[in-house]
Amino acid sequence: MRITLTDDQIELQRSVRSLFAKECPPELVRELRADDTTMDPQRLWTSLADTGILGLPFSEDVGGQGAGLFELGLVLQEAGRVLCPTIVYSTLAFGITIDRLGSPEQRRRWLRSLAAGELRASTALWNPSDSGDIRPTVTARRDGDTWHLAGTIDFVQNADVVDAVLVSARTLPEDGPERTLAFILTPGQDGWRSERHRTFGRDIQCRVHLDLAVHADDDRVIDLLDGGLDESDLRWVANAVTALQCMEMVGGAAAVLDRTVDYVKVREQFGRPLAGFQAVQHLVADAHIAVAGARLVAAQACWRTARGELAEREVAIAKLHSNEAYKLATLNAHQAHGGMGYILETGLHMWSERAKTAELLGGAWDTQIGRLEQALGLVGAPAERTTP
Amino acid sequence: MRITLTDDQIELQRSVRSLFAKECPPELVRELRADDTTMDPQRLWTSLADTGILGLPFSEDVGGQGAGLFELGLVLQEAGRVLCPTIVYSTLAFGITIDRLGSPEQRRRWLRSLAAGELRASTALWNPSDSGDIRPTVTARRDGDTWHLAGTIDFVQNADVVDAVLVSARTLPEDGPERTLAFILTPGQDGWRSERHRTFGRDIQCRVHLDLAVHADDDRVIDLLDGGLDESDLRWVANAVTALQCMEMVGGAAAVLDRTVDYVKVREQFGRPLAGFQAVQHLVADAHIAVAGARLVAAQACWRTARGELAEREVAIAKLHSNEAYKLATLNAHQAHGGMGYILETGLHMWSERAKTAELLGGAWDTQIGRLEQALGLVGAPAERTTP
Amino acid sequence: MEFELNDSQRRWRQEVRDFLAAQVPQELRDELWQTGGPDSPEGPGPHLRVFWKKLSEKRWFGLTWPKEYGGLGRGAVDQQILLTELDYAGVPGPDLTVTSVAPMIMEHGTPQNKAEFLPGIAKGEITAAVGYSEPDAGTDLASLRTQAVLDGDEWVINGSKIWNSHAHHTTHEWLCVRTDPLAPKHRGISVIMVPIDTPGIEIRPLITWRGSRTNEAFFTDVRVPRTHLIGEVNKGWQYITGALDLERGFIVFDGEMRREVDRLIERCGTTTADGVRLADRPEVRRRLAELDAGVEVARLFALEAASQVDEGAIPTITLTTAKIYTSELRQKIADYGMQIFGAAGQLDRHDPDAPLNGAMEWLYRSSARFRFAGGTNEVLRDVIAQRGHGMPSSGRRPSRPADKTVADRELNGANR
Amino acid sequence: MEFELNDSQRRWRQEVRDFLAAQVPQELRDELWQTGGPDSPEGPGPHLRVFWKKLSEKRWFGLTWPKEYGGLGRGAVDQQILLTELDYAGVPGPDLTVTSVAPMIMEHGTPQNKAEFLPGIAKGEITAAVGYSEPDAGTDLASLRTQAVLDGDEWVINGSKIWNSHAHHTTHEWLCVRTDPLAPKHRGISVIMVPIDTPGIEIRPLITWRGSRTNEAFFTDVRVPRTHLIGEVNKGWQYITGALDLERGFIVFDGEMRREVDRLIERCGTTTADGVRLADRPEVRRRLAELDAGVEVARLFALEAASQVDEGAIPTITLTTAKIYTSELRQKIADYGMQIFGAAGQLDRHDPDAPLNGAMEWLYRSSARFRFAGGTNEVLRDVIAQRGHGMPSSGRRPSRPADKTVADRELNGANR
Repeated sequence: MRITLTDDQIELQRSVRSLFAKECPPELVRELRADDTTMDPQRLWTSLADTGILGLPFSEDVGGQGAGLFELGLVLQEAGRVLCPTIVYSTLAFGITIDRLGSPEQRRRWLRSLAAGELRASTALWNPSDSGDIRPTVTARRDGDTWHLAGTIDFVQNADVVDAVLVSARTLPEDGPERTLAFILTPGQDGWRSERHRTFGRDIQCRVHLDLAVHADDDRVIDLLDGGLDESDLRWVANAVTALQCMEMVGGAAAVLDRTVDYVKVREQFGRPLAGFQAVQHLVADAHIAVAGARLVAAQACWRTARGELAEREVAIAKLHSNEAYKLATLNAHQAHGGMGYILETGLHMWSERAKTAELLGGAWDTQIGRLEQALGLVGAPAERTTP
Repeated sequence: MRITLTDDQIELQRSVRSLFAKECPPELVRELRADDTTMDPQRLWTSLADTGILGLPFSEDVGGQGAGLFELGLVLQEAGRVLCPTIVYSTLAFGITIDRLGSPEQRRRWLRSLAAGELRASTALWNPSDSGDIRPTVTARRDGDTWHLAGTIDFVQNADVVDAVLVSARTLPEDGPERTLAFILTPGQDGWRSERHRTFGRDIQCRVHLDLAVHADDDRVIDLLDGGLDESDLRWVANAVTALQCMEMVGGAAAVLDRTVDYVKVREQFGRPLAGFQAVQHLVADAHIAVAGARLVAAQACWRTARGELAEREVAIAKLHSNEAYKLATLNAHQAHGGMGYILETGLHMWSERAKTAELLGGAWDTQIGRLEQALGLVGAPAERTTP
Repeated sequence: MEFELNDSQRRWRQEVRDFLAAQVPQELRDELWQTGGPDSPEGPGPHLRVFWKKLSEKRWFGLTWPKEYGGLGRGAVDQQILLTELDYAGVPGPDLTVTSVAPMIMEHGTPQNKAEFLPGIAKGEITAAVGYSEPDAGTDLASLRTQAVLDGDEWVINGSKIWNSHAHHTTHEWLCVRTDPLAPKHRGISVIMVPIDTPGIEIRPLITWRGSRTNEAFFTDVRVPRTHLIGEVNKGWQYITGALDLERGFIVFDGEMRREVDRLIERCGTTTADGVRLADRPEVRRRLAELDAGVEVARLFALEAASQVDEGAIPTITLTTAKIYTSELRQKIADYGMQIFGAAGQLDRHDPDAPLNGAMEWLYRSSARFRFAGGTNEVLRDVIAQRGHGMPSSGRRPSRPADKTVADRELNGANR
Repeated sequence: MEFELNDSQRRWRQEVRDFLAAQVPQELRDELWQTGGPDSPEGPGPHLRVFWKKLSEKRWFGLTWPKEYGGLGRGAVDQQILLTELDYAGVPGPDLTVTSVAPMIMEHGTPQNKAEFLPGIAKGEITAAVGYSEPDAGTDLASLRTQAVLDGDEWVINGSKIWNSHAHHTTHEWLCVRTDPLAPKHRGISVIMVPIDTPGIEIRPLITWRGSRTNEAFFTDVRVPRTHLIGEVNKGWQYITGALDLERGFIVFDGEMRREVDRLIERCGTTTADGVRLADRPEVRRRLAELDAGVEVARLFALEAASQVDEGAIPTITLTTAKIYTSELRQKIADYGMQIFGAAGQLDRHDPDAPLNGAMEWLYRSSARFRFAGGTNEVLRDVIAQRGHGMPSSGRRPSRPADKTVADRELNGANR
């Protein structure tokens, strides 16, 4: 037990911070939020590939760096600070899933191109409002050599700008024991139809309709055990990705806090810097306390899932506190900035929206509390649960 | 609609405030908290009778003043400021119940002696943890000319020091249609056994065991309609008394706030009065905001029940906010007082305990929220309610 | 003390409701929802202008004005009823010109000020953008630097203003200027009514998070007749601090919050997610009940303040308390309102799937402003402590004697 | 970064648990529950003294002390494990004499100080009450007025102290005194170890809300040998401000809170009210989950601080953050813990019906103290802003340069 970073981890953090500062400046983020963008930050992408970050957690035989998911978490914390486009996260989530569930061939094929920066991807493996809910909304029917998929998946990140989307689906009774499989689909293939949502945070989230004509050949089927995917594997993936999301959120929150401190030190009111007012100091301190706590629980969740643990309780706690800390940091920032933080020009709203979006995706307060109640054994018979 | 006090109401408030300042000083309150007291503040009692306060809400033909329950609420707000002994409240609750449910003879007999200061009394008509729950825990069996009562009632205020306790009971099937009656019992009568609880707030609350030998003759039976008490009458009594309790709580909260302000103006730290620190000002302001809101909803609940309305929603809101405001005022007071508020010598803890006791009696947060959910029609089938 | 509308008030509320039912057509609603209201970048739309014309024809703009100024002489509770109904209906009613500028002119203006501006304001033909804040001053209004110098019969104005909302569509600026640079900072301020089309004024847009437009305004050698100065020279600070109390009253209405909570309750009672009615989730029920109770407190704060005004008092502490309370409540409603719908909570009004037409995400964006605008909640907490409880100034501004009388009366709920 | 105990740490925890299982008999538990612990008006009871003797025989009082002073030289995480287990078990372990006084002597004391006091402290034979606060100073320690004047080879002490906890049963006073009345207030302070039985000391009780005893202490011409002054004269302020950081660490343990939340969870899982298991009430479940999550944060704060110490840092900001967080969490646990049981929540330990033996009402009374003791949470929020984020002093005390390096390292979770 030692809850401090190692020298290597600190070095990683520093180098990644300067990479993001250079390759993902606020102007890029603002530009990518414009309507009808493809969200393809080409230069950033190239340097993430060149520096090995896209392949960071994957083993060296598939082109990765062989570092752990915890190291990736440290990277995403930095990514969160600069509001890195979500396509980086969705692509890495795809990679993490393939790494855990794919066959050796699949791992080689997909992870290698991912690490090389040649693949953008996304996943649809859990309820977007509750990452603890991994029930597929798509059905898969076997037809000769291929699988036909039908159903709707909603809030799929970057679905219309990526090369591949990993979708889980439930097989039908006529195809043997019902089981969950995952499929690597190519957006735009026959039977794929998607609409882009209009979201608060101006990121890309799509509703995707799959009709029976969507098919996937066997090399696109993820079926590690050759009898359906194990529920705990899918849960682990959902939890690991949620823990990484928490790291991202904590990074964003810390950046907002820093920005607020910088602002109040220079902004004067009543003849002295805002930073000299006790009430302003307490706005900062309250955000600090929340962020400091969230940072610890997020790091713990990330560290435990990186070790392969399901860490159900720790992930729920991490998301719970990351949600609140990021939100509080942005709301207190608005309060300290006043009008100057409320006009679009100064860009604070981009963090505020990201905080709220990140809260909703994966599950807000009630959802995490429900997961935690279950993890604590507080929930009796399942019939008494009113949330799924 | 005019949410300001009339001249008469202001005058009443002022005169009652000075009466309580004189007759219920902190030394009396402290003395009455000692163990084994009878809680009988004789001098206070006499002046409450002499000034007509004990008979304030009752009509003149039974020796009262004919003022409304809202005026009584204003009085209890002042009583709350000085931590008036609870025997005043429990006696008035008895009177209010008799006034609403008693026969003309009963009203004359009991209210007259109450107004004259000759009667101390209490009631046991609802669940002490939830004043919205009026289901009796005692059964009544008819035996010849009398009723025999059996059961346990808990947290009966002042039960072992009063002259009469009004208890509701449910009749048995063999005595005709099941109905709720109320009985005026004399503590210590045959079959009555009581134990005093050891409470946080050092007031008198008892568990009372009634066995079959407890009986009440017909003049002691409250049965306004001669076919059992109407549920809405009992509910009204519970709500009216709860609204009055909220007035008391708001008074206590305001007194704590005043006391805190007085203290921080004279106490110096770092070379200036505590009152000059913005953080201390905000402790005061936060309590002010909570108390100001609670005062309004308490007054509304009291005003509406005084008009005879059940005011279920308004009473739940009043208790909800009074609970929190009183508690916050005391906790912020402790914070502003530091060690000086934490030693028993300075007496702040007497308000802190009263705040918490008052929160629990009648129902804390969850209970009031549950009532409010029901009042708002948010609750579907009753089966879905997990609290009674 | 009375917590129920009396017969006359009830009739009045009904009259307002009937008017709104008749005069708020779907086109107006659509226009408001598309543009975001009168402070949208485009300014008030044609349907809103028609609606305002009808309001002014009713003389409801001047509802509480004395009859001598063309008003109806009604009380503050009646005004509260009108404003709450408008707020609930989601249509903008009288703006600061009517509720803040005009009363100041009535109280402090010269006869010529009154004759020149009041009739036009009553008809909705004169509207003013309020020019108080400056880029370097913010909440500290008294530090303003925009200067007006008398040159013959004209004031010559130079300087700039920020958060100058509505200036892109009003007819005038209600401008705070420094007229005596040598006096202590509160003593050298005056108010001048400046026609917006006077040469030398430049208005630049600032777009806010909620999509509205506010402005920076630049004044270069702007010349206005000497008579446009309101009341007496160098008395502006005392005029506008009185007005700020009133202005604060204009952002505590519970109408919008009441509507949004009502809509959430209704929606959760009818919408199911995963086979369960949202209102059957205990955590959703709980929060809705909490929010409902909060809105009830907000309602009573507003009515208490109005009652106090009708008793002849200036309800500074009540309004200050209410402003803090309601601005924080509004944020809670929006914050949780978005959460109820899960991932769908982030959809904005342009997405056909947006729950409640995106009302919650819009409320979330708009609610951040209420906590700092109209006096930051931090400064207003100081006001409660200092003016309400006689606590000393912490050195931020000249200490003022504690107004203990006001505080006592308000704390008792007795204000007469 | 490692979030799991390593093998050695796990063995250590087991050793502590085994020790506690063997050495905390029911009589000790009863004694503690009846008296309220070592700061009860009667002082530590006989069973507690026996237990402490055993602790000192294990040399666990000096767990983290260097071996040269009779310690075991273990790390801060090991100490954290010990203290948390003690806290969870509800038995008082090493007090401030061991955790704060002794380290100061080791770091700053003269050879004679060390020889004279450290062995006795390690054995539990020397205990000290900490005399910092004075009646007119409170949180503002540096304003202390108790004076020590050198007269030959003796210090002559006059003055008084307040919140002088434990002085009714300790052997010494660890006394902050002014030794140079002419120096700036932080520069004229020294620390003297005063045997409590020196003539001229009077200890008067102050009973607190939680039932404990603290004291006022009066010093009239109290004479102690010159050599009892710790370290160098007039350097006391720098010694004790270092110690306050450490002291703050001693009230952030999550052991007690963890135990109380565990007990609530267990109790709510087995108790029914009105036919419904308490844990089946969704609102109860929700709050227990919230509290559980809070205690987890508290646990990690404490372990982070300990890890930072093991890396050679003084974790000021982490401990300050943790102190605020845990003191507020503790109050929430008690507040809601009482509510769960309805009217029965108000029953105290002397009532046989009291749920959890009255633990929640006791926690409620005791928790109020944690928010203001050890630095009020308001002052500590200033510390986070000023020392953690380099914000300026608001004039309360001499501004210090922002320790930006410390802050950066801590904010990153990297402290080496």
